[in-house]
Amino acid sequence: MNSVTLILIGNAILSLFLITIWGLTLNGMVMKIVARVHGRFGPPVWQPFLDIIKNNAKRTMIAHGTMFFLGPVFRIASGIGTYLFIPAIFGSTVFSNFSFSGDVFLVMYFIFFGQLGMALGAGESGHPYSPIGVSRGLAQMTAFEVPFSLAVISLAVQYNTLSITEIVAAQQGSILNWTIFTNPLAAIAALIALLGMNMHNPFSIVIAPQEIPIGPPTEYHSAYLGMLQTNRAIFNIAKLVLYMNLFFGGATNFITLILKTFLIYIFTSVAVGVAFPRFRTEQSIRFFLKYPALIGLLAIIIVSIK
Amino acid sequence: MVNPIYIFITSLGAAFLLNLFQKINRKIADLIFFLTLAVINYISLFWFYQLLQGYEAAKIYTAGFLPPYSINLYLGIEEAVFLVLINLLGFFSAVYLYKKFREISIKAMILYLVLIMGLNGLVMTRDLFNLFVFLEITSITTYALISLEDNKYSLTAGFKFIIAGGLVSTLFLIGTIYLYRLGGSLNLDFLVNSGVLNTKAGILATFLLVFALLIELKPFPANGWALDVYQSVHPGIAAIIASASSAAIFFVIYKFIPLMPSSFLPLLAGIGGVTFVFSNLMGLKQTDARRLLGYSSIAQMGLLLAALALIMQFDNLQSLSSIIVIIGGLFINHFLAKAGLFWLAGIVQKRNIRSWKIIANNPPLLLVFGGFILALIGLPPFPGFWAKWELVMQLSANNMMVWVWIILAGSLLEAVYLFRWFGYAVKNTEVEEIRTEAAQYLPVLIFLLGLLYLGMEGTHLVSGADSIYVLPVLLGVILYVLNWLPNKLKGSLCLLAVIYFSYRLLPALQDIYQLFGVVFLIGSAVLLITTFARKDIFKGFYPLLIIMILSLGNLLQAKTSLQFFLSWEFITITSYLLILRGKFSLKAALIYITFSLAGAYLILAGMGLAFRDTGVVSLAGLASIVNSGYIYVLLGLGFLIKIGIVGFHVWLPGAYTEAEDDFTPFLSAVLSKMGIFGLIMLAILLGEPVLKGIQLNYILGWLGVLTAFFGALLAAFQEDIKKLLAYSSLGQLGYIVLALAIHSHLGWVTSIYLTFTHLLFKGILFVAVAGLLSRVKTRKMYEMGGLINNMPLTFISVLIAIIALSGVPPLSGFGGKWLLYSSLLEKGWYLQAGLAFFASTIAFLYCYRILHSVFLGQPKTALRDVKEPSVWYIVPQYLFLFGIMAISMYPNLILKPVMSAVSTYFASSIYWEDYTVISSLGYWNGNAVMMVTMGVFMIPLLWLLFRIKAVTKVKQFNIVYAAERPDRPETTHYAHNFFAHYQKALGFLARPKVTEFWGNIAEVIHSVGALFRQLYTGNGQTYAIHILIFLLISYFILGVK
Amino acid sequence: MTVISILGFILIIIGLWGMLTQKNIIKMIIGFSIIDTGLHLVIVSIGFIKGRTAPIISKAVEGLDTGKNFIDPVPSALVLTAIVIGLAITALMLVYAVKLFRFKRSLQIEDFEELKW
Amino acid sequence: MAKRFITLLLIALLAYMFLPFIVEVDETSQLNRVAEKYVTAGPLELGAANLVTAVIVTYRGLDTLGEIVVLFIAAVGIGFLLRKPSKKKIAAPKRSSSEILRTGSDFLIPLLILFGVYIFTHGHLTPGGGFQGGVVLTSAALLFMLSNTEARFNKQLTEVIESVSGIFYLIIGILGLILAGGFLDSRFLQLGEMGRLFSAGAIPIIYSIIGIKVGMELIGILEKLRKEEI
Amino acid sequence: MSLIIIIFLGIIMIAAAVLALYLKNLVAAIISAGVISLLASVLYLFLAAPDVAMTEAAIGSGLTTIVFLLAFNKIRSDRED
Repeated sequence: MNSVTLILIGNAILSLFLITIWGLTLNGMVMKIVARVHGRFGPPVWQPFLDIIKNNAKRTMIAHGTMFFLGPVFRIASGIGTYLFIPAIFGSTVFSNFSFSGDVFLVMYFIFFGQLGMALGAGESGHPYSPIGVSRGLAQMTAFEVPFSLAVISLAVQYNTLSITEIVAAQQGSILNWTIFTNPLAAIAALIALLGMNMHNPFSIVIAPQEIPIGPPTEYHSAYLGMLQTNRAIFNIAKLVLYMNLFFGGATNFITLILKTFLIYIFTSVAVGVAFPRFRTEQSIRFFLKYPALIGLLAIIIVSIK
Repeated sequence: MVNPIYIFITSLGAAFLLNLFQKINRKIADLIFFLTLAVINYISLFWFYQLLQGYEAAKIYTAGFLPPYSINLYLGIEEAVFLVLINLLGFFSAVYLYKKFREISIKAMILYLVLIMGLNGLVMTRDLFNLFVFLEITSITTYALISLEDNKYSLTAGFKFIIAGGLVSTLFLIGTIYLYRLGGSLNLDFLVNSGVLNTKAGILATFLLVFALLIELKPFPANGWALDVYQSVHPGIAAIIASASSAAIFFVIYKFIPLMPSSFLPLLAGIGGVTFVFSNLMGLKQTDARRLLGYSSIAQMGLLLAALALIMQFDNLQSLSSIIVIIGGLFINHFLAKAGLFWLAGIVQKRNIRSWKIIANNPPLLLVFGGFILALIGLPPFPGFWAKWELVMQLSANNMMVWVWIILAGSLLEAVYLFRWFGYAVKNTEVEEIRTEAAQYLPVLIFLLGLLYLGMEGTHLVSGADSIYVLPVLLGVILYVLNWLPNKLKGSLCLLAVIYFSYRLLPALQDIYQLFGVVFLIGSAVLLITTFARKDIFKGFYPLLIIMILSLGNLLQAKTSLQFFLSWEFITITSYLLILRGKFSLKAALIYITFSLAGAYLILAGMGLAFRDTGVVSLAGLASIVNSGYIYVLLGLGFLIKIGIVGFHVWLPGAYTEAEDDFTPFLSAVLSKMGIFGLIMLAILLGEPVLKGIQLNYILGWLGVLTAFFGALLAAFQEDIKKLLAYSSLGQLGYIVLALAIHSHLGWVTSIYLTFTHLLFKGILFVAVAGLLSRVKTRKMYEMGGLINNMPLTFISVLIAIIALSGVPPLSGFGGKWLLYSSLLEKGWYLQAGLAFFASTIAFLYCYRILHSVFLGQPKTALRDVKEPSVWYIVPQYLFLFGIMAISMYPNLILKPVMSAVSTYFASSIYWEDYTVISSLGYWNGNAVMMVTMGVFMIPLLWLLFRIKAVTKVKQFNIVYAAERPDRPETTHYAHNFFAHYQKALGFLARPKVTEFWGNIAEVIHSVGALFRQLYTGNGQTYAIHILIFLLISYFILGVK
Repeated sequence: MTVISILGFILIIIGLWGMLTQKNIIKMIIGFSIIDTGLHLVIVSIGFIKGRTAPIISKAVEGLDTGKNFIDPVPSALVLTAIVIGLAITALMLVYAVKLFRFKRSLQIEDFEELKW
Repeated sequence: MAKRFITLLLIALLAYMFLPFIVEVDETSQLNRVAEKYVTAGPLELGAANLVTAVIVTYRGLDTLGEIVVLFIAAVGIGFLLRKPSKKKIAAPKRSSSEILRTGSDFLIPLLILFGVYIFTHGHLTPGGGFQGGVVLTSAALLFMLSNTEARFNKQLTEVIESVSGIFYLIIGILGLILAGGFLDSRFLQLGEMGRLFSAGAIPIIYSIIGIKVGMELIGILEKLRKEEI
Repeated sequence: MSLIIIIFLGIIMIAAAVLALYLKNLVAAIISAGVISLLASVLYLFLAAPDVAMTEAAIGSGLTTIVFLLAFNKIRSDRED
């Protein structure tokens, strides 16, 4: 391994570390805020940190088999990978991660890596609720990916590139250069898709706590669960960073990153998530395939006419 | 020089002698009988040989006066051919019938001899009234021989025949006498330019004459009696009526052509065409084997008539050899095959075509049966194939496309019922034995060999053909002969043959062709390993397989459209037969062959058009066509049907599912690519054709993406694992077509890349499923579960294949996806890209379903002890797996050659930087992605492994179940109707609309056939009225003025 | 003689009518033999030339130009053959009728419709 | 009824179709080339007084052979068709024929045979010939059958005569082929003087053979129809 | 003169033909058909064809009728059994 590679890896670890911290904090903050909106007191902001430490410290674990064992690994690998393939901060070497490996399509597909792996692990757990959750999750995913992919295509057409770095570069200069202003339809479609992606209400049927206790990861506990929780922070932030890059002008420094991701997250989980009841699977599928998809199509059409 | 008149003298002398000997000595009588047949065979063969050597034709003047004063006979080369055939059939039919003759009466032999003599007379005589006499001789002997089976059915049929025959002879005689009156002669040659046609009466007389003969050829609808006869008489006699008598009458009509006014020819062609199509249409509903053969006979004679009448109308006939190929080919094909099939019907003894399954107990008979069926449909290597090819080419060259369609439509209908019948025969469930005697079997076999030989000879006559197909067939025959070898040895031989063939072929191929060569041959070679696991010894398996694989190679090295089509048909037939081997594949195989043949006929028609426009059959010649839209549509549609494009995909799931488990991988991984290859070849040759202002590639692109979408969607809802994979294949092929349609460097690179990866992961998946099903006796996924522990090796390869299939990085599938979107966006096909993306997400649904329902979740009690499948299933999987891993790590292993191959046709639009491939829009570094993924995967894994001492492995059923704990694991496996909610949301798109549509079409066609056959009421008088109607309508269509 | 050929055609038509409408097989065969008779009349009438005699050389025609005095012998010759063939066919049809009657105890043509479609 | 109407319509159309034969074909006033030759050159070439016979036996000899064959196969075919006797036993004739018929026939039969032989041996001279003579022979046989209902013909004998005469016919044909111009050429014998019994080459011989053969064949047919073989 | 005879015979023949087809009694019908042939043989004499006339009389009207009657007889005897 030559020094260039070593530096790359070092940078990636640093970037990852920082973003994990922020991700966990963000989760804690949002939990608190949501609780307040609900009128509850809510857990402390550092609760996610405590959870992870507690779970990883548990003394015994049960394994149902190899895939069960590997499920969380897939999941977190996907979370980390997704993040690492996105250039987090425009112009920063440390935060450019491994974005030279591929463009926005790589990121979009890498998300599936974890979902599939997790689903497999959950499947081997032998718990019927897991596949039920997986089935719902996959079904819903196919639906919300439609507006999202349409939005991405619209962007690719608009900027004539698939490279995230270049998309961010094109949005620099003025706030009006942000995609949300230059291509609002794409942004809207993508943001609606984000609601599904985050599996917050009204799209939380996948993990429906009352019906199929948290769905796919039902059987996971201790270190597995710790890993899943860590992933929840990293993956969440990866998605937010992606959105920020694609639609909100990216970030030129870490502070902007924190601010922008926070705001996007607040919008999806609080502004919308709290206000709506839960959709059934087929309802959410139909929902995504109607207006959001139409908006995405419009976005493409408008862009390609230009 | 033997005077041909001795044919008559010998047969008559023998007939009189037999009458004399019948009470004296049976043995001598038998000897005389066969000796006579041998002598007339000798005479006709002798003359045939002489004439071939260029000797002058025999002109026989009876009574020592020159025509037109006496009756004269003529024996030229054409006559000689017909005589030889009729007399050979006469001889072999006699061998076949001998036992029956002995049992019943020597009178039958006398009648038989005179019948054969009469047919000889029909062929040779040049005198109208003499013709009438011979006609009556053949009719009367036939009427009498019909009662060889002395039951009410044959006699009723015979009486109907007599009524029709009576009308025929009346009309014929009226025509003859008025021709004599107006033309001053009874001699055909002297009537030709005697000015008889100057008057209406003369034309009418000619009309009556010709149509009387025509009725003897049983044209639709004046043929009810003939069907009854075919159905009820002894098959040996039916063979004579269907082949020899029809041949003689056909030749008489041929003789009359110079006499006919030119306006007759289109009418004859029309009658022939209508007969061909309608007989085949009505044959669809027929279940009585012999009556079915009757319909087929009538149809074939119609085709022959139409072909003859059409050829005679050509302004520019290419060459004499075309006529020989078309008429000779069609004729001989029908002649031998129909006689053979009737004989076979006599051997099998079963009336209902469903009962023919007993034939499967007797492989030689089955082989012969299959041969005749193929010949009759006009498939290679039989003469009918060359004939149909040449006919279509010549018709196209003469701008008679309507006729091409009529003939192809009729052929397709015929293929459907013949293959249906064949299907019943293959499916053996009964143990009943067929009694065969050498005397009955031998003639059948000889006729089949004759067909094969003449089919080979056809190669020299058709332009653009060569013996490209001989090697595969030869190897097939060798493997068939070597059947006694152990299975694995045969398989190894097969494998060696494929490897050697690849070694010879691949270096000789260029760019894209070479890449497809790798897919076809190397892919097949790997898949061949699977077949080593076979336990049952099915004779035909390896022979058919080797023919199929090598023909795939031939497809690539075809230089002319004929070579291409020939190989294409070989693949179609062999794959059909292999699919038919599946246990319940009857219907699926029939649908498969129907669609395949329809596709092949479209290709044929397209090649005909190309021939019209270029005048050559070379494939390279296609490139010179200016207005190539139609050709592109026809050929393209043919290829797309083979791919199973949406709308024509109904054959695909059935064929994939019901084929034997170790053959399905071939279908999906290898065979499906032949359509892709066809499309690419077409695009190489024709570029991007436009038809009526429509960019055809644009349509192709949409078809591709819709196929991808519906394939994925339908796959998600399947419970049957093979069906799921079949639909999945369909969807993947959709992507390939989509990429192909982009028609750019990147698009083609994508397409070929996807072709390769599809070969790899579908190869794995289908082989894995084959292995799985060898252990688990169900295809329903919800009846499995938890098999990961039982067959971990299979699970791993399936897992990798699924990841590759779904396009998730870091495996090779993502490369395909990335290339696809890049090329789509580059092209500006944004909506297609969106839909493709949607389809690829839907693919996750079924991808997960396979893994979960089969390998994960709770195991079933019954399947608790199943083991890893045989090593022969594992080896090919891991070979492919190795391929996937290699090209995932180093995509340039495959991308570089593909790119360089494609850059022969397009300027490259992507370039490399180390491991990064860069398109105009984005970039992708497969190597880096792999490294990163491994890295991020390893870290948490190491952490978990570090914690491994805390892990307790528990039983699968040891789960945390809230409140209600089920007592049995199998009820806890959530797998049935896995995507119920998805069905609720999008199920309306997956409704089998297309299947219903084709089902309705099939039903409508069948009921139209059923409607028309109501004409045949069974009443002899009604049949006579039909004849009258036919005559009048024909006459008034002709509109004689 | 045109009159006789017209008569011949009328007989052909009547015979055909009988053959197509009579339900009794024997009657159908009678119709057929009427057709035959009519047909023979037509044929012979074709060869006739007004004012000429039968083509037999005898005292009566001695010394005359045979080419100007004889009718055409060919139709006569043809009809001889046709009559014999007609007899053969009629006989065969009748034997069929006998056989059919034995199977079904009926001579009605509608009773022999087992084979159809 | 509808069917009858359609049939009527069809037959009317057929009649209309035949109309050109009546309207366009008028009576000829002269012989065509072929007939002209038969009539003018026939007597010289073949030496037959009856030119119809000349046409039948020689010029169109192959047709006549065919015709013989038709009768032959009709006889064989009828025998073949009736090979299985009726299931019921053959009913014995209810009454024997009358005395008058029997005596009359005893007197008539030899005369008829003689007359038949005369007809076919004089076929080349007078109207009539092999067929007509053959039929007369048959009528003699028929008379015999009517008067002796019990009796059966010696089937063997008729068949042997029939076959042998058939073979003779062929041999004569071959003689024509070898010795004269072609198969069935009657000129391999001297033409002789016209009007004599032994003239016109082989025509009388051929016609006699035809007569015998036709007679035997017709007897065969009648016999088979009268009584079936058992 | 001969024309009148011919027409007269022709009318009888046509009548006989119709009778042959529509007589209920089959024997009468058969004989009626024989009459047509017999009259036809008379017509052949008008057509200067004595050979044909003889043949038609002997075969057409004679033998054919006999064959018809024999066959009919056979059927009748079958029916009576």
